[in-house]
Amino acid sequence: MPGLNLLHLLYLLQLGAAAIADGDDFFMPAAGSTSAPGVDRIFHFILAVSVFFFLLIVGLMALFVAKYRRRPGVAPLPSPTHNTALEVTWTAIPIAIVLVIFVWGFRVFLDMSTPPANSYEIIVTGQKWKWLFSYPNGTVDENLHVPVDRPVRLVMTSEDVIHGFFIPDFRLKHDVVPGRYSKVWFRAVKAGEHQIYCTQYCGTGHSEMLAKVVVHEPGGFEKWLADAGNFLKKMPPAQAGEKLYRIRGCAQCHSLDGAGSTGPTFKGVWGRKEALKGGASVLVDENYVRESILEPQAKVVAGFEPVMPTYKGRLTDQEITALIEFMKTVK
Amino acid sequence: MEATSFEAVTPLPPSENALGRDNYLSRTHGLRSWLFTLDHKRIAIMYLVSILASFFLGGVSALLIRTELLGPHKTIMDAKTYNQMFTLHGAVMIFLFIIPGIPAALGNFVLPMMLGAKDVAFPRLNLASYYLWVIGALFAVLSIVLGGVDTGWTFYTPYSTTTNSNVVLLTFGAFILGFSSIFTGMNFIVSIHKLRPKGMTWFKMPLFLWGLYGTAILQVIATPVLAITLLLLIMERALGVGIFDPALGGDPVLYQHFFWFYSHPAVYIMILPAMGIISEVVSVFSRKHIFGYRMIALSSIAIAILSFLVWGHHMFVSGQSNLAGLIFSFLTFMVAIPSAIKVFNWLATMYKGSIWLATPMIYVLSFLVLFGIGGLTGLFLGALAVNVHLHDTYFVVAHFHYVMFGGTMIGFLAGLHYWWPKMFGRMYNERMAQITAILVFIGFNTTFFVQFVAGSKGMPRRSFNYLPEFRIYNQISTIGSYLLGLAFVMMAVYLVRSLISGKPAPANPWGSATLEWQTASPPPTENFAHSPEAGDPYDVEAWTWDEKIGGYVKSGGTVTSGATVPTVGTAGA
Amino acid sequence: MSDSYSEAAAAGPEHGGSVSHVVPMKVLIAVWAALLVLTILTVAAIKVDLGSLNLWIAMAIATLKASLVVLYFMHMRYDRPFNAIVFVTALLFVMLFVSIAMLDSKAYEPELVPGYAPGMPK
Amino acid sequence: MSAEHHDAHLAHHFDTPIQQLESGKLGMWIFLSTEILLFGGLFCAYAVYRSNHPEIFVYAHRFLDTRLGAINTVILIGSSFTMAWAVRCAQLGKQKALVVLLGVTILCACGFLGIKAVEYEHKWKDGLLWGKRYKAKTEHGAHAPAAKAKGLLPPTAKVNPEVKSLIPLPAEAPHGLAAPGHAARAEHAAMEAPKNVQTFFSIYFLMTGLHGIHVIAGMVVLSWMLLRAIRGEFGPAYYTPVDLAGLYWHVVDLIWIYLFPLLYLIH
Ligand code: HEA
Ligand code: HEA
Ligand code: HEC
Ligand code: CUA
Ligand SMILES: [Cu+2]
Repeated sequence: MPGLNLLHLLYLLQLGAAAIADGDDFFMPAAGSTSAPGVDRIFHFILAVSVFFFLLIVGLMALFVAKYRRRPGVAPLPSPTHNTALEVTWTAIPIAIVLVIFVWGFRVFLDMSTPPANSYEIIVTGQKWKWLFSYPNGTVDENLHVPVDRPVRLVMTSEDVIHGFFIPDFRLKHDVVPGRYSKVWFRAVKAGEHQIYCTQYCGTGHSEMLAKVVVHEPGGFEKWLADAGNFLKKMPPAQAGEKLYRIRGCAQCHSLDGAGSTGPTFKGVWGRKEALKGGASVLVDENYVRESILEPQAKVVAGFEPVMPTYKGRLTDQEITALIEFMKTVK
Repeated sequence: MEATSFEAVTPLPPSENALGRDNYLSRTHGLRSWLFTLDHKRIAIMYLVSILASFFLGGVSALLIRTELLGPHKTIMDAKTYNQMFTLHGAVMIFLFIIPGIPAALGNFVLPMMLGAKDVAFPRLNLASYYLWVIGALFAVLSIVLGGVDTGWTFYTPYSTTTNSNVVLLTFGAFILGFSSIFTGMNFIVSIHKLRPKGMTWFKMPLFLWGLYGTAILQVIATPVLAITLLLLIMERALGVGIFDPALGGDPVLYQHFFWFYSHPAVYIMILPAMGIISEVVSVFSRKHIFGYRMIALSSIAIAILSFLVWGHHMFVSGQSNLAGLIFSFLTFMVAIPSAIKVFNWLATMYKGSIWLATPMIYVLSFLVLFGIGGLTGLFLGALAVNVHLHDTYFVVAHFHYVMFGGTMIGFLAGLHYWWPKMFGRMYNERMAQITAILVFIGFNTTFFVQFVAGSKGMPRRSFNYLPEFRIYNQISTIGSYLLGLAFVMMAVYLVRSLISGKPAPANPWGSATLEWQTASPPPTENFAHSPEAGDPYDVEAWTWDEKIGGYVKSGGTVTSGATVPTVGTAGA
Repeated sequence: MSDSYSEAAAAGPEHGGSVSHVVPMKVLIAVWAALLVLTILTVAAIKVDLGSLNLWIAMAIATLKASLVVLYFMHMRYDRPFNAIVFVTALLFVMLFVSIAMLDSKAYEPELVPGYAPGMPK
Repeated sequence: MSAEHHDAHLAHHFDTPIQQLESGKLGMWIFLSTEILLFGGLFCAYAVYRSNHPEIFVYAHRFLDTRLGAINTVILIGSSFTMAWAVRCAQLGKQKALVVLLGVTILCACGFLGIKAVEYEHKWKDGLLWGKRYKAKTEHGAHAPAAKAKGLLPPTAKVNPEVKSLIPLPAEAPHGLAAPGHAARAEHAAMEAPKNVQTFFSIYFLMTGLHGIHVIAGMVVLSWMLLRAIRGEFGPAYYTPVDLAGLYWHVVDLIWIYLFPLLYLIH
């Protein structure tokens, strides 16, 4: 029975696919999460199907061209202009194959999108053009640190436009949309680093919106988290200030190299005489900076819109001090 | 229109070359006789010139993109310019080149002739459609001149509502181009319904007409939704209505539904006419009746209808619900089946034929390989779990270039070379054309095959910078694109030479049985001296080569005057 | 091809050599009156609280009105069936579009942040 | 039978006047279908927002004047009637009646637009405008919509103890997170302004605005027909343009038939 043969063929193809899956092969990067091998198996199955049909078509084509090449005086051979049995066959077989692909693809997709209970939860915020990862203890980092072999659930949202969160090694991707929470999960299989990309086009810095997943050895994650949580105490203030500058979004509006942006550059800001809207001017010192952070609209720098959000209640005194120390160093 | 009364023209023997005598090119002269013409053939030529210019613009921007990507960081332009460049490339290639490409240029020329008619149903509307195209193109060009647009051709909100570039100009241009496309579609539907000649029942129609008919349905039904989408986008930017802008309480994912409701059918607007051309050419150059006519014809309509039901496969990771993902994935696979049917039918047509490897046929073979790869990689993208990994990577870029360039563009080139003698009454240099066709094939594969690998390894699309590990793929790709550029320069050279000094073409150089070949090359303004009677459009074996005229004549039939035709070759230089 | 029109022409009583159907005055007036009555009915129906049924009643009446306009004012009853197919196809595609978009947005609604609209002026 | 009459209007590429008329009609029906799909996009936006946020619609539709909407409905229906009648007159060669009826149809369109203008002006005065321009005056019971919140998700989100989730506490969340649940929201609607009322007015202005543009386009076409009718171009032998213009005008009416209950009569 042809149907049976077809199933056999599919089964063989599937076995073949399984054999070459999970590897850093010609197409797929090395698998880093528990769901990756499942995806790779489908990928290789479709690949096998495609190669089969491709060779079939190109092979027949080449055969016909060679065999029935136009020769002077040789007329085309008589052959039918349709053949219902044949046409039904070559409709039915592809239907059967694509149905297999469809069902398989959907089932693996469901597994991939249903997080196990008791997953460890991390908040991901996308903004132009960086990722921020917030951990339960309030720590924020630019890279995604996770424990190995434990399901991690990401709750993602965006502050501005749509971004795309993509970890190729985990076969994981989801758009990060403003005004909603997108949820994905994964379980990393071994310690190491993986690349994160932004795949949804989001403007000038889209291709630099990169980050890393750092998968920690058992126990390593907790230690990292505890350390990262009190970097203010560990780092010199200026260095901690720089970190704050990056992770608290100041970098979004204030450059360090004198480039123009939404807000004034921090380059050489310290000690500068700043002209204000309305004609007055002010010396940039501790008090003014503190005021600018807590009540940005109190004194607005000339040539800028009063769009800076207040950080009252969002930055501690210690953090503001660190920021000030950092600003002093930006020359 | 250029009103010469028809009686004044002495009809030519239909199998003659008409260069230097009365034909649609020579009937009237001067710029105005072109700009205000209502003759579908002249409108088609104007369209052809315009879309080739657009292709050139899109192609040059492609070469600039590829050059920038030679190295992982900045090579020739900055990030902002790069982003404008691929937006320009995508928008020009899609809206200006490939959607109007086959229907408005080639279709306009041959559709009435295949119907044995004098013109399309609404000649004025046809001209209006052309001018709308021109106005739309002007807006698009204006948006570039005034500083460019950096949204990608998909204009996703909220990026497109917040970026400070000329989004309104470009989207307004696309809006107008949409109406141009709608008018072409309307015209074709009515022409096919009302102008078919005696004897041409639906299932006696050439398959190219079936392709155009399916396309026209899509153009008419899908394009208005693009129009309203773009209108809403313009309103968002201009007035802040915020239907799609989350900052104003709107839903950006809804925008994607709107956009793809048009833009997925749009990809079949592109491919259906190309498939029609392949069906014509494969039969003629295998010297055999097409295999499985009915299935090919009906599958065009099946694709047209089904293609409305799969738009969500562009949104599998956008935050669309799993239920929608399920439905769209399933239907995506179903819409692949009619394409598969066509491929097998074309192969079967070649079986036991007498395959003539003239340039159009080389493009057909090229189409089978490239569209095969492009379509099969669509299966990867349609499988939900795999799409998650591949979405918005270079795998998608490679997929759509394989189907759009390897499918539509190659089909267009096949059609262009096939109808070229009819359009201009001259042959091109066959050897040059064959070499170019092969170079296009090689250059194309070099450019885009490696992109599958780069993509599945994770390289995101629309990337100005990339990680060093992707360098090798990009360099190969860039070299390939230069080969392509070379191939198109060669094509331009031999086609222009053909226009100036090509060998005069016989009425029927390939031995096709469709009606457009049963009049002189180039045809007279009114197409036919007498409305021809329609027969089986694939009865190619009834046409035999006549050494004397260097073309085909109907053998055994009663219609044509094979014997009385004078030798061609005296007319023209 | 011309058959249906000569038939239609024969059917029209006051017909004077035209190729299309002439709708009798009585029919036009009756349709007009029906449309007015239905308009009053829609406004009246909304006064009665029937929950979500109200929407469906309003839509049903609107569809009835629309059908009257299409069938008589627009001559579809006497026209070629293919024109009707064209028009109905358009409606079907609108319904398809609307229903899938609704289905999906309903399903992802819980993920949205309620009332989110940070860009609105105070 | 009157082929000589037709000939002046018969384009060279048609064989018979019937073929030409039928082509025109089919073309028009296809064009009308594209119009339906064009509006379809707005109906889709309407359906999505209404089904997800009924409270907005229930709350905001009260600011529309049902009486004016109903009058406009009657006017448009009347104009449809006169239009259909005009086509009949053209078919029968009743020259004078044709001119008068076309004139009345155009007057109805003017009336419709006049009333629409009055409505728009009220909305404008009360700040009941689309999206960003929405700024309801408090005396109408409409509160200012969602407050502005920059820095949406503060990077230092705290664990929400109630649901053991990292989704931030309402107080820290983007404005509106604290809003009551879905079901409760609809209940509240009667009393106070729900969030994002501007969405209703965006949709209202888009739908009626696009419809208004079609009314204006219809008036241009009808005026042209009126001109040609006065010149006596139409008669039993040739009335296709009036017929096609009529079809277009009826579709404009058709769309309003749906817009009226959808926008004005919400329960
Ligand atoms: C001409 C244009 C064209 C055509 C014809 C197609 C055809 C197909 N496309 Fe493609 N597609 C695009 C143009 C096109 N596409 C574009 C432009 C994009 C990206 C837009 C953007 O984001 O910018 C895209 C993106 C795209 C996506 C979304 C990717 C993503 O962004 O995540 C998907 C997903 O399902 C997809 C699937 C398919 C499928 C299944 C087909 C099928 O129709 C293919 C059918 C053909 C075959 C199957 C091959 C022939 C048959 C055989 C060789 C026999 C054997 C067959 C079987 C066993 C089935 N396409
Ligand atoms: C019909 C459609 C079409 C066609 C034919 C092409 C043709 C080509 N495309 Fe394009 N492409 C798109 C449609 C198309 N593309 C779309 C829709 C996108 C997505 C945009 C988006 O993301 O928004 C895209 C994106 C896209 C990208 C991805 C950009 C990114 O994501 O960052 C790349 C990169 O390699 C690329 C390359 C090319 C190349 C090398 C060609 C070549 O095949 C071009 C060959 C043509 C020529 C080379 C021109 C002919 C030249 C001459 C005749 C003379 C040359 C002479 C001089 C320079 C003096 N295209
Ligand atoms: C949304 C953009 C934005 C963000 C985010 C932002 N600022 Fe600002 N900032 C501005 C603008 C605009 C001004 C100038 C107008 C003003 O003074 O209010 C400004 C002014 C300032 C000034 C005064 C500078 C001068 O030259 O006088 C300081 C200091 C400052 N910001 C610090 C910060 C710190 C620290 C952060 C992060 C914790 C931050 N800003 C985040 C937009 C922003
Ligand atoms: Cu963020 Cu792309
Ligand atoms: Cu698609």
